[in-house]
Amino acid sequence: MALKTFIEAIRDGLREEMARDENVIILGEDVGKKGGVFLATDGLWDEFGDDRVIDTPLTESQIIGTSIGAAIGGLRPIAEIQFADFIHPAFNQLVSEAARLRYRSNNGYSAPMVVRAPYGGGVHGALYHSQSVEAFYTHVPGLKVVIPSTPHDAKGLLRSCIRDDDPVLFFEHKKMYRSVRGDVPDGEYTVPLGKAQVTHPGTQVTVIAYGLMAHYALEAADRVADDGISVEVVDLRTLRPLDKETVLDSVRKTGKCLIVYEDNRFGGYGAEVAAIVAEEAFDYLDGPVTRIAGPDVPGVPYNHVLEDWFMVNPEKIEAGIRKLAAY
Amino acid sequence: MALKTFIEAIRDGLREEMARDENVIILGEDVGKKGGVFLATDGLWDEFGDDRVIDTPLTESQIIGTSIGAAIGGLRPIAEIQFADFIHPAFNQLVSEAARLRYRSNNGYSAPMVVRAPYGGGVHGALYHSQSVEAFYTHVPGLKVVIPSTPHDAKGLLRSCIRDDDPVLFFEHKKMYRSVRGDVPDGEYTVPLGKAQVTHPGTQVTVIAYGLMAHYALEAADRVADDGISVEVVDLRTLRPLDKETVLDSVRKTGKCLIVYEDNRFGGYGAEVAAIVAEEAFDYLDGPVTRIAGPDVPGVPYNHVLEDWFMVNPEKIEAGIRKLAAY
Amino acid sequence: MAVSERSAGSGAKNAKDARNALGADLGLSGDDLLEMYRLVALARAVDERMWILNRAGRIPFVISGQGHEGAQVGVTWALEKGKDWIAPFYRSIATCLTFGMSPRDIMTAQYATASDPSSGGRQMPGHYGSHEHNLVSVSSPVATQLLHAVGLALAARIRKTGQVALTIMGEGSSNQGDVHEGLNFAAIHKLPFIFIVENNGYAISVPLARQVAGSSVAQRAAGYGIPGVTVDGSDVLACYAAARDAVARARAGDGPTLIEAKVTRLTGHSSDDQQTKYRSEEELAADKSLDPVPKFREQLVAAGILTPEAEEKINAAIAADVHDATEYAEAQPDPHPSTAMRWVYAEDWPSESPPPWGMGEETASGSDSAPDSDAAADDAAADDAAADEAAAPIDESAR
Amino acid sequence: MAVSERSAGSGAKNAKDARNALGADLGLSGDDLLEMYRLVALARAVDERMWILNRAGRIPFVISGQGHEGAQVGVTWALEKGKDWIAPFYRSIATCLTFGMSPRDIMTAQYATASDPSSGGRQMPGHYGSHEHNLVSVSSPVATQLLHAVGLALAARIRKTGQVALTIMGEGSSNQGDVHEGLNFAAIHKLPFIFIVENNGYAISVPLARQVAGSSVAQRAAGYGIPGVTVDGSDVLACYAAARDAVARARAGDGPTLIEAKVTRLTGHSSDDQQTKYRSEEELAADKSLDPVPKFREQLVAAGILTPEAEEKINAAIAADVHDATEYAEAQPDPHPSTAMRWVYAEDWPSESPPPWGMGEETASGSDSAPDSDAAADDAAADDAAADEAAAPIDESAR
Ligand SMILES: Cc1ncc(C[n+]2csc(CCOP(=O)(O)OP(=O)(O)O)c2C)c(N)n1
Ligand SMILES: Cc1ncc(C[n+]2csc(CCOP(=O)(O)OP(=O)(O)O)c2C)c(N)n1
Ligand SMILES: [Mg+2]
Ligand SMILES: [Mg+2]
Repeated sequence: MALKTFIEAIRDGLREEMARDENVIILGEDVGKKGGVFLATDGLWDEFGDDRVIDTPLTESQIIGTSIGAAIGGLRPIAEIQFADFIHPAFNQLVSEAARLRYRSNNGYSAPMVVRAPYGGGVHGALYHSQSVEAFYTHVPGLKVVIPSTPHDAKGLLRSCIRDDDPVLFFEHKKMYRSVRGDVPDGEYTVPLGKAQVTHPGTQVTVIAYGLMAHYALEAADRVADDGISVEVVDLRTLRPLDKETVLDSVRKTGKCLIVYEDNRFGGYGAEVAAIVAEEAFDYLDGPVTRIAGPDVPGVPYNHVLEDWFMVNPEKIEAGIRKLAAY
Repeated sequence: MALKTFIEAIRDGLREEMARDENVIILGEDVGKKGGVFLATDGLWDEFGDDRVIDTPLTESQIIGTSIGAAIGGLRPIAEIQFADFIHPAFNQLVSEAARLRYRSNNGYSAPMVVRAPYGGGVHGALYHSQSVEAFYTHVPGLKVVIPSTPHDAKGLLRSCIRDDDPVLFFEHKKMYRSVRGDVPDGEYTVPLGKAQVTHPGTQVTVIAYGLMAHYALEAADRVADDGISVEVVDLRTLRPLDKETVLDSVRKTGKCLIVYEDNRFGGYGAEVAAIVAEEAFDYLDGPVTRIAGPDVPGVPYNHVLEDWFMVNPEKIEAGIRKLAAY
Repeated sequence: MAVSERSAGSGAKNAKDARNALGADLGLSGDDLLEMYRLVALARAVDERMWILNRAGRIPFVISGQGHEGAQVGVTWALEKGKDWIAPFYRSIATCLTFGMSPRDIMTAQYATASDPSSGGRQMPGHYGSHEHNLVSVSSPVATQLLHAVGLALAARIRKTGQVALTIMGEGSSNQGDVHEGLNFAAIHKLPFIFIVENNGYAISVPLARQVAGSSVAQRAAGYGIPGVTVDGSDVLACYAAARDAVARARAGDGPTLIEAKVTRLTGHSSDDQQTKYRSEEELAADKSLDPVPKFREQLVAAGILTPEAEEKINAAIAADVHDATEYAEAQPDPHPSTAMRWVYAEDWPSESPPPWGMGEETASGSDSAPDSDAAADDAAADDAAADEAAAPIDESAR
Repeated sequence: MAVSERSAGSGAKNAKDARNALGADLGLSGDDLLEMYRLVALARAVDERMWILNRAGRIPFVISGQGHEGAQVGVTWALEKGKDWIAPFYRSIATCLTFGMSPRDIMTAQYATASDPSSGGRQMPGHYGSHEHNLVSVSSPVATQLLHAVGLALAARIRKTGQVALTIMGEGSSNQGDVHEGLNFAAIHKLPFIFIVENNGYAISVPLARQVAGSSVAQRAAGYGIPGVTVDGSDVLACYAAARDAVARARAGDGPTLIEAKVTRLTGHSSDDQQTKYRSEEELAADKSLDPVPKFREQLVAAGILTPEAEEKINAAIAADVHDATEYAEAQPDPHPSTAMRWVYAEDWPSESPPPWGMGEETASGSDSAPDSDAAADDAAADDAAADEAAAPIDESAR
């Protein structure tokens, strides 16, 4: 056991997997000497050299497309996209190619690879350094999407992703890199994909969240606890495949469900969770399935006043919980 | 009034708008001499010439990016993407640029343009000539998304889109091009954006659909009518901005809601509609908000047996209605 | 295939004769040339059969390699079968046959049978692929495969396998951004990568001058500091020679090569395209003279390699193969819907559950009312009026 | 700006002297040169002030144009202000100043004030734009703007406005697929389009050799059949000359030109980058000699154009401008949250409703607990340890 920051846990996970399997390589912009703009790969170039930590040109479609080919050729590429906002040029390679390769070839081919990208706002990153992009990819069968919230989960899930035989998108909330600390076990543990976790048991309202919002949800749960509102927080961890059982079990117990996400509300990932809960837990619902999510504007604005307005925070979640609890 | 096929109505709309406003241009692959692979622009190159009907190279990002610039420069570009499946290379230009230009410049700039693309399955188009891609774009604030279902609406909405001051994606179900016929008024009518239409009044179950599914929903409504199940069909027409009022009014009346879409179920557009209904009409619901949608596989398979299995059709909708009505 | 090794035997026997014989300067034996000819002619015969089947209503859609076969066989011959990698495109019938796929493999793809090795009937015809033969699965969005080949070349270099990765596409497709990004990366890292452009002068209806600024794809290579070679794609041996040099460069660690083979598209873009709408009769007639099949045949006949007996034997074998492949594919069953949810991921996930209509039995009845048209849906379904009429009309005016 | 027109007056007066005077062969008068120098020096002064403000904790983030100013002023001078179009990038401070934006416009962007003309405080600093001055709004994803400039050039040609559209980016960005697609289209249609690459040898930490195969962006132009010119970006007049030729070509209907200006990045990539991690001290020291500001100054002093009096006047004006801009921006109010939902679309839509927490008043209290760090979040927030520490720690081990 050691106390690690979120980014240390990720870096450790990368290093240990690279040491374990020589087919694991890292490629991306500035991942080499510089160690990545967030330093997630700091030191890895020194340790593993030019062939296994590759500074690519500034070309995201190439990063993803090359990773697909490298995966076919027997490597286990970990592609870093510098900011999730800049994954868009690779959309075609991810959606048309990585996601479909196994299905379209009737299992003749597959593309086992991990795409890591920092996402999320609240760091004065404005429209293009704050995006949550998970909804675009959770909609795509063939892709897996993981968003950890703790150093423990980040490292354990990252290991599982690297060893997984399918393409996985691994999104890391950049505000958590150094602000979140937690215990990380010493050994070679993994956290399985496709399993959510109840991080705060409760009886009256289920709050479903992931990433930074999983922390804010816990804070909100603490705040309302004083007033006797018992909240169960579910941290999804893997967004696709979704752990429906854990979600539905909780809502069937509490009868109330609030879904929290930072992305724009309309058509965001939480919409699917809401739709599933609304359909499959209908008989148990004591109130509407509700959502607290980012407003529907084209990006997180830069100015701190506007950014504060945009960002979901514990108070906003708290207000949502109180309203639902009172329903 | 004249009876027109779906594609004729679209072609007429294009021609008339080009004649009305010399700033309207068309650009895309094979839109010139060939008139487009579906013949949507047939004859327009003869009529309007090289400068206004432009055969582009096989480069979708260029088609959209150039359209954005041309729109800034005072033109009203109508970009044709040959198949919706091939819009993905332009994802970055659409999501990062077209959608955000007005917001990020605080209304200094805008990109009034229309992107037309044939979408949808059931025509033996397999994984890459059958996709429904609306969910990727309805999630993006700043974009408008329109999917007409009748020749009347196609022409009237297309006119509104071309005259609109924001970027609009206009998706046309390719199976409807020649199989759907309908009356089209003679004059210069428009159909407003952001307005759904109740195409079949009913009292017991609301079915919400768009595009080809709006037809199948009507068929399904007819089938169950014999058994005394009264269905109200809402054809959304504009997916974003969504006409929430019409949707909620209907569900508050019937108490039951089935949402139908052809795209993959998980995270599809219908998830948002379901989430809205589940939250905002909760007190009126007499049954779960349900969805009939495409299965969660990475694309419509080619072989007719598999394709039939994939495609939502009137029988499958009918089964969904019966189940919900019996709830 | 390792041509130099294969031809070493015959070359040693008649060293002097060979020096003057056709192909000898390239290290190709007479047997090599006959086999190359067989592949060119076989690809053509399979292709022609596809059109016959299409017209007969047996298969809904054809996308053809006619006119491209010479370049495809010539280029592919320079690679080592079962070792190197090819990421082909939809016209790559001759490429796939040369690299190890059989006429049955090609024909089951046309029929979309369960046994189709490319996709098990999931993809449209033309989307070939075979892991067994190191042929990367083809998708429809053009040019994406270039980056996959670059990735394969990267893996080969890092894993020191000695493999070369080659990809192929049309000149229109070469304008996609992925091509720029991939060439740049491959050139920076001097990867064992070869880019073949089969330039047939059209991207569907759009002619070269409106597709490719400067009208030469090869001339773009210099911008990346790599060789760009233009070759007559109807000249099988010239294509082989160009590819052989590129393979040598790649294996020596000297990096990528771009080869632009000038070919002609002898058919419409696909079975749904009417090319007379945008190409003149004169042009179409003139293009016939660039057909690689008679050209290669005459070359071999003149060299005394393709004797009447040899040709008869080859033709008989081809006819038998095409017949066999057709009969075989006709008889193969469709995939069962119960398989449709397989291989979304390596494993099945409980949350990724089947739709309410289940996985098979139920759909049997449902399929009656499902659209039964053979409406081909490529760049196509398109202007094919017949296809459209087949679609059940929805008369919305009746509402 | 129409230099030829502007200099016509002075040129006529002293035709003989002018012929030998600096810039005369380019049609530039002494006044032109002084104004160009003022812009170069002003851009530098504004930029330096940004860094001071950043270190003082007044503004959270800087992305700089230091080292690029000479190329920017030289190139921009060749365009007609208020008529032609520029799609700039984040280092384009001198470009924007030359094309009509004021130091106040630049400085309010650093402070993200409501009055910031680029974005009303919505975008990070460096994302300039002004419809008034035909400067297209900058976004972060690199290279996308090339296609916008191409579209502007297309509109200009179709609408026969006589405008030229120019875009600018770094050499790393030029590898993006959009660049290939855009150059190809612009060249096919011979559009009045100019592509400027400000090649400073690095894309953040990645050096030219790992970014650009062949190490020359200009050499890629030939692949599209257009001229590719390399120019010393610290030589203002050489940049002007190259751009002037390109403008002439564009206006004459002869199509696009690619100009690669070799510049140097005198600062880290941004205020969050430690460039010593990947650049040697020697290299950094050597690069100082490529600074365009002293170089242009010495050139003008030697030519007797920048007299001590003239320099004093210019310096005083610049100091006053920078002071004024800073004071002004410091005093400008933040945007009000009630404006945050405006301009998603041209009109407001009833269904696009505000979040449950409303549009302003309520957030006033909420903002206390919101992250109050100035953690810059560019390619940055990044390794800036200070920024990270400022973020409120979430101790998940406490759970
Ligand atoms: C990204 C993308 N856009 C459009 C299409 C539709 N399409 C299929 S083939 C083709 C033309 C290809 O031309 P070229 O690359 O010259 O190859 P050819 O067919 O001539 O061999 C087009 C436009 C596609 N498959 N992918
Ligand atoms: C699509 C995209 N990917 C990554 C980034 C992050 N990023 C911002 S600037 C930059 C380097 C740009 O280098 P270059 O084009 O040479 O311009 P320079 O900064 O050197 O002037 C990177 C990687 C981005 N803004 N956009
Ligand atoms: Mg072609
Ligand atoms: Mg640079």
